[in-house]
Amino acid sequence: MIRYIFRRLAAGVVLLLVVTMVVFAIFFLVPRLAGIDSDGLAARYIGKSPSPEAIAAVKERLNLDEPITVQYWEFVSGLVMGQEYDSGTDIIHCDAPCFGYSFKTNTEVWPQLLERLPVTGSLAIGAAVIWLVAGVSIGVLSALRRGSLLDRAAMMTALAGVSLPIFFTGLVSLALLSYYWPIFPPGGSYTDFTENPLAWAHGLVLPWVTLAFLYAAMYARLTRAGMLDTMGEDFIRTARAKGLPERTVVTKHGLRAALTPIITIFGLDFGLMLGGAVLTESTFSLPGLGKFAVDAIRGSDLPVVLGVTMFTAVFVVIANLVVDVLYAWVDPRVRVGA
Amino acid sequence: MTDPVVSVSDLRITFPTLEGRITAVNGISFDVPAGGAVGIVGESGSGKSATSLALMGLHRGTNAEVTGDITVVGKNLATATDGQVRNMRGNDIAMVFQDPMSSLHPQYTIGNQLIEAYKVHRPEASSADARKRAVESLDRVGIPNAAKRINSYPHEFSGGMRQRALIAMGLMCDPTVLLADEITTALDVTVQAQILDLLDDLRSDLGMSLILVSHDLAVVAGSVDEVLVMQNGDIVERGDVRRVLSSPEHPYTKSLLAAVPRVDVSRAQRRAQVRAERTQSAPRGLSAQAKKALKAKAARQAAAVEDESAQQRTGATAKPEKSAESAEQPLLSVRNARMRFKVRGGLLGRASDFYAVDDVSFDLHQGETLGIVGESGSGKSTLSRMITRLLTPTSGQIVFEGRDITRLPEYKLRPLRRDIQMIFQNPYSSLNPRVTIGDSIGAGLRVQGESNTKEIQRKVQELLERVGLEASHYNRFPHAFSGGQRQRIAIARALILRPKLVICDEPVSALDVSTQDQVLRLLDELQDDFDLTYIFVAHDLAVVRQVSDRVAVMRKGEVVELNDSDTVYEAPQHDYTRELLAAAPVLDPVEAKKHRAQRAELRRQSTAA
Amino acid sequence: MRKKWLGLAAAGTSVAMLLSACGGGGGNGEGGGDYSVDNSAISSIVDQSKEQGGTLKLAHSDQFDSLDPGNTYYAANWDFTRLYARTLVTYPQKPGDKGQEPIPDLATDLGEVSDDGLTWTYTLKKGLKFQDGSKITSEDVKYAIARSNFAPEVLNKGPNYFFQLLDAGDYKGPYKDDNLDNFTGVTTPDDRTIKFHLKKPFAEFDYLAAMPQTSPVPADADTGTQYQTNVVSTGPYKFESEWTPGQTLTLVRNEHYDPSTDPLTRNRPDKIQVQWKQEENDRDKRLINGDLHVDVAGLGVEASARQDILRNEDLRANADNPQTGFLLYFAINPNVEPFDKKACREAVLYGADKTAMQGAWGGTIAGDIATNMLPPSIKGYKPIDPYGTKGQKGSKKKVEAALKECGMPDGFSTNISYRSDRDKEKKTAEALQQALQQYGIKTDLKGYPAGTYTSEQAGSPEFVHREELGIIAYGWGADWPSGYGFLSQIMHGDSIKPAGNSNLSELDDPEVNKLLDESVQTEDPAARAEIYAEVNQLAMESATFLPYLNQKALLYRPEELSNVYFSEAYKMYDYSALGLEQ
Amino acid sequence: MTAPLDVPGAAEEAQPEAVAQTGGTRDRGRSLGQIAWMRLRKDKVAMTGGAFVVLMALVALFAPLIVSLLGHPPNQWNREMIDPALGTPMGPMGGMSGEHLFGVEPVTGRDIFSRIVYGARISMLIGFLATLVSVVIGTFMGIIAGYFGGWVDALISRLMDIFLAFPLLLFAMALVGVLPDAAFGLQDNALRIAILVFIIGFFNWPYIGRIIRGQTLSLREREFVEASRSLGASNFYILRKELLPNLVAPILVYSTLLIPTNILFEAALSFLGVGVEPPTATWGGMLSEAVDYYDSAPNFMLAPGLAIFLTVLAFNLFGDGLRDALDPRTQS
Repeated sequence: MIRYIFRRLAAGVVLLLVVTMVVFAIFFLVPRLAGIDSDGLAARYIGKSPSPEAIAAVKERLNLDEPITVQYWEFVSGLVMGQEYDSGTDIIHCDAPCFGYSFKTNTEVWPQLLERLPVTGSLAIGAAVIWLVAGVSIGVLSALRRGSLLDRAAMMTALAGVSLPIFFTGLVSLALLSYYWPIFPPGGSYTDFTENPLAWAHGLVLPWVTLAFLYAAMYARLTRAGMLDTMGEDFIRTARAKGLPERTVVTKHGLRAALTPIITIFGLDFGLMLGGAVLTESTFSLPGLGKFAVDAIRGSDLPVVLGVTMFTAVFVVIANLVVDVLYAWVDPRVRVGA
Repeated sequence: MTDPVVSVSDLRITFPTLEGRITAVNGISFDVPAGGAVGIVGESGSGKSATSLALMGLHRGTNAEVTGDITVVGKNLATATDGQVRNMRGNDIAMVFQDPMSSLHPQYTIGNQLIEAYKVHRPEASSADARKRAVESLDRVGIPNAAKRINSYPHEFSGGMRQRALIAMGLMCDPTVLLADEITTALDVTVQAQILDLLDDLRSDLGMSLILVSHDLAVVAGSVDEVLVMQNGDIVERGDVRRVLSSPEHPYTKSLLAAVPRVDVSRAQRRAQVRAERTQSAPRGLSAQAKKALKAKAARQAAAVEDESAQQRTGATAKPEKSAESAEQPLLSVRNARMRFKVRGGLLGRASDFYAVDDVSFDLHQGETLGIVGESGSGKSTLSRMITRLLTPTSGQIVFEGRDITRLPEYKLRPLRRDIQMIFQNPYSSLNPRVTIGDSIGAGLRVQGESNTKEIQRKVQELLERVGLEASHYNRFPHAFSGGQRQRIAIARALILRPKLVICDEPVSALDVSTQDQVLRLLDELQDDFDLTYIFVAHDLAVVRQVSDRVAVMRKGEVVELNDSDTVYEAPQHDYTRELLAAAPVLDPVEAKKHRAQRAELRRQSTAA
Repeated sequence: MRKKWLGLAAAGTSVAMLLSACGGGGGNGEGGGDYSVDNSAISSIVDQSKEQGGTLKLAHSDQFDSLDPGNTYYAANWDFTRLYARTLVTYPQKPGDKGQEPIPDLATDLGEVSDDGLTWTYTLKKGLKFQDGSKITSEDVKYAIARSNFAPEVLNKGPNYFFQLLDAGDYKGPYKDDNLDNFTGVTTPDDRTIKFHLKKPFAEFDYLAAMPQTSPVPADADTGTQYQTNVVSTGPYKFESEWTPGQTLTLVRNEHYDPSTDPLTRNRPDKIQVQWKQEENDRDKRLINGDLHVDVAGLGVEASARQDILRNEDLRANADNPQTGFLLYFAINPNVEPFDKKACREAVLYGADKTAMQGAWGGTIAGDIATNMLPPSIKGYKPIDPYGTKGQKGSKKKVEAALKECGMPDGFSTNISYRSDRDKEKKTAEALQQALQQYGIKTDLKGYPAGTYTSEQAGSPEFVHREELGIIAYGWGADWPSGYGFLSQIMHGDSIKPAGNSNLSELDDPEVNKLLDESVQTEDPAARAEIYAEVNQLAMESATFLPYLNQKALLYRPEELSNVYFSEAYKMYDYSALGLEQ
Repeated sequence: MTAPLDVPGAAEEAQPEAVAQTGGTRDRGRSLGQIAWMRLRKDKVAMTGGAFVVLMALVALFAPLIVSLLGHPPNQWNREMIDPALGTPMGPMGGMSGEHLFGVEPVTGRDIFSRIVYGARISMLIGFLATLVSVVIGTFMGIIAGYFGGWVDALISRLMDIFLAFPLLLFAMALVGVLPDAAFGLQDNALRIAILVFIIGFFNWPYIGRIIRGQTLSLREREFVEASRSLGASNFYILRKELLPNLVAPILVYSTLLIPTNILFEAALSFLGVGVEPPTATWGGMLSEAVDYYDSAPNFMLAPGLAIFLTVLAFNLFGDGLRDALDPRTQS
């Protein structure tokens, strides 16, 4: 088991490395290929009307005139070992993990990421709880009552759910439940949990439900399909033949096997979401990581975009790792198989 | 006489399908006396499995419709509540299923699943008691080191052990009846024998009633008192097992019995019988021309039979008419062939070597049939893939017609592939479901350079007729054919290139007995018609004996015995061969009992030693 | 947006509004209805009171470029920094025209200019202290100028007028050369005297002295780019604690502030809070229901709230709709074919439907139609309209004539560039495209990110020529409320730069250049105004500018606020004056 | 956004006896495709979805014609429809009338119906092309990985893991943001569409790739592959003639299910302001502009929202039906 974890960990590191390559390519290589020179590239990292001196400084800082391999190396080592920036009077140490430094706001990106994480975390965790509970239970019920009115209604709703753009659902729910009937606070309101848990939950209800609706729909479909497969398995017949009550058969035997693959999907979804539920946060103007990234892209604050992208990737890698370990724990076959 | 523990009357089971309701069981009645053993025998689709599920009340909640009365240990299933039925399952009547891998939940330990079976009916029992009981039960079915293995997961068990574990699970609550549904089908012959012996022991020790469901008459022969033969949902024959097997009344039972390959019938006898039958009835659906050709052939064969029987009297077994040639160069020569696989595992995940085929050598002459027999994992399939060069041997030599083909590159091998062909085990997976059978068969011609579509079609259709199908089937897809028909198609595909050597890898093991018989006959005919040399790989000793001139017995990658087939079967030299033969199920119940005693003896010896 | 404007003459505002209401046509058409707002904070101080106390709550939909007074270029920020960073000169807390006349703040008087016009001298008041109680000296002002203008490698967000004007040799800034004596552009004969030495006379120097860059910075407290996290206060409020960008900023009273030295009353609330990155619609809603006092960016409410306000009489009573001093225009580049021919440029000028462009910005509330390149509030503004058409909708006849004259009677093709992340500018470009299309002038729209628009695309003549950006969307506000402050950057030939160019018409008219140079050497404000009028006329005649809108903002002042008025200097409410009704 | 879809057993064995018995004589001689089509035709819901998809495809194709018959040019301003002070459409229901079927946009007065019709072009174009890119790359990589196994498989599988781990939306936004106006010989909207197609297609291929790999892995173990090899067929022949026909069904099903995902994705990017350049009408772009007017002109928000929803739903319905029809497990 430890060996297994270790191996997955190594795979995670490789994954991160590749992510850095792609991120690097997107931000440094592709623009160069598309014909932007190093001055132009440097200018992007400063923002509004950069002076030639500033461009020169950024160029040096980012090694933009060095060969591409050196640039990449500096980029990665900067992430891992931290970087230094000249504030004029001092050297600012951007300690590892250094997710960049915004020349636009003269701030390190890392603390800002941490600052927004609770918002995204609140959104993701709340929504995840809702969608898991709703999605899985609806999926199970549907599978058990296959072909019934409930099944058909649930599956049609689920299909509608996966077909609805989240930003549309969000806008409509805002228009109805926040504007016409002001039951919930308008978009953009976020109260920290530590400040007022009730206001925190109240403000997040709409984003939670909106986000959870889509995923609940997806998970209901997945669970239903999984349950249908599982309930047709021989070991379910064995369980019934033992004389187990149907409830035990479904929950202990059916659900466990059906839910195992869903763990993987959930881990990936949740990891991606922790890196920013871009659309939901944009629609509800929640000051989370996703909104942060969107704002940064609109404001051409590339170091921030780069930072969020890397940050998200880290979450995905961690989520993958957790899922792998969890999977091995839940399903004993994996340990030998892998 | 006591009341029967299981009583079924006028049981009728129907399933809805797109084509209307299908009747799986058509009003059958039978009783199982207390402590008695009843066998239900039938081919696939006969309704035997539907019946056994009905005994457990497992059709409840499905769309199957069950009418008639079933009484199990005094409970009428038709009127019992769900709770009562649940209470009965596992407690009064326990069922053991066919596929032990899929019948055990992969994510719980064996112990967990055993204990669960106990506690559901004995909720008052403490966990420690339940656990103790599970260990006992595992011990009872012969799982070594049960106290420790109880914590293992199903995938950590071998197939035989899983089947034992399943039986152990069935025994947890001391059921009055044990219902075993095809429990040995997936097992090797030696393991099968062990499991059957175990059931027998359990029955006599615990006084359980046993219902043994199987497609294989030989499996039930030694284990039950009474047998029911099912066909298309009806019981066509029933009675004392000895009576049914020795003097069957119903034609279906007769044909079934006739089709069962018998380990005690030699190839020569079988050939004689087959050829005699062929001359009498030309296959249906053949053109007049083909029939004429067949008649002529039959005449030749008749002569050959006489010839053969003459030789039999002299005691010669290998094909004597070829004896003159056998001194010449063999068609195929395998020398010291080894096949190594890397196996990951162990504490550090190091790759260790595993020899699937270990130092195998033999010669094969034109027109001869070499049987290779062995249990799963013995390396017989690997060996056949080495000969066809689907695998490249790690070391050793494969010489075909004097040419070393061991390491020929693929492009040089390609023209040679005409000469060595293979017939695969599973007719469902050996045909591409998205390709018409015409194209499947014609593919060989195409890849070998034939581009004339008309010519290909003509040859394929000719061959289709030859293997007993119709030319008009050319454009159909495999799903429109039954298993036996598919195997004919697979045979046609192998023969389209007119190979010299055909390797048959378990060609009939997936088929019902009667179909199996037909396919074997076809192979036999074709060998004569096309002057083929066969390597016939199978796990079934009886089948191998019927078709082989010589037999090689494989075990763990090695050939432990290689001799002409009568010698192997009648005077086996190696212990393992003897063990195999002792384990082979036989149709005669008396003989079967004798074998069982013999096996018990063998086991006692080995444990003593 | 490039919101860098200050001051203008308020007198012109109402006239201009009237004018464009008539000229703008389309105004109160059939569905129009009465949507006139109160506007009283434009001409008077609403709810005057001397009350102190309370927490003033401000919000920003984004964030300031920096809180460092030496490193910022936003009018809103310049307005806001006055709460903690006093400058040599400032603007009085008066509505209308008077609000843009500089008055001394830290200095005892306005600047004293030498006879040759090359030296400006200021004297600090007595008893001025930093928040830690230490004395403010002339050296601290000199250091502030040095760091904000001469170290672009560190602080480069603010304007650099001092760098351009001061005679400082090749001084490298305090971060590379920590001996301040080497900085000869500013001298400090004693603790209270500051002398600025200019390369050439500059009559409007007092406006520069009102920029936050003259707010003193103690050299030993300077942390370069990080100074914004802990600015040393000279005003009535100081940072409550070290500030992290993005987090709520809280200002508390500075006990070392002495109101008696201050010409302004800017210490009414006890506490001031600014929240950043507040979603616009939410911000507007909170503004209207009183959770929030001021939208600190000062750009007015968004479309949704605008409709709420305009449709509700009670809300209209608390709203103002002033001009922002921001002029929206298209530059027509004469170095891109076929605009090398004046008649082709004129075809565009005559073809534009300014009412449509006004509509794109949000209609009559969003701005008044502009007919020339000076905002009405700037002295020297005259309501000229050389390319006027009936109803400002364009004239088919005139366009056809112009096209014929330039030799393209069937029209031509060109590109219109705009900032892709600015919805309204995007819409305006589409409106122009629509209008020109009917005359056969086919245009392709080219959107670029606002962040790089001036540095890489529209602001790079080489790029403009290569990509043939014939028509370039832009907007401009004055850095200080004068014609020079408004016009020099967008039409002086010397301001054409290879990157970061703002003279997008690439106008290099010797006459214009000469007049602008002359203006800043002219002491008499009235004479200067005349010169600006003349420059404006010349620029319009060049047919390289298509002005279309004098932007207006719809501002909302919650009931709780007191002392609210629209500052003509900053073009938004004066944040330093605001108080709260208890 | 996207979760791995569950794999249907397209290569699954049809339960042997069930076919022989229940398949009966009726299916004899028909290809599995024909059987699937028969089953699909009976699925009314799926057929409705399919019909809507066809309808939208036709709308996209004949957008100019439809607009010239029924509406106003999509980019034409109708200022007379707009209240000059408020910027919102005059008249009830956001200016809906026989003239303007779905009303007009605030500020510009552009005809919403025409813009929806033209928006279909972008959605369908990007949806289809991106899916094509995914399918081509995914099929190629999946089949290679599954068939050759070993290190090739390990490499490609890891690659797929990596791609699946990417925060796609962020990457897409970043990439659209960092590219200049003209690059790689393309310009403006052509470039934008190409970038969008590339990004969406390129980052989505592992979803198809995984499925194809899985199917290929199981197909490779089937004996007909060995049979083909033992007849002397080359790898290329086996891939093309033996494997590919078996993969057509899953490819078809997952393409059908990937298209709506990609349409949603394009809409999301447009909504976030990194889609196709204006004034080209896109559904997502319209929706993002409608945010400010949800109270005064709800039709402006509902029209594109419903257009996206219905189109995506139709694709999903059809895809689900197709999957069921092609899945041998749902035989009875």
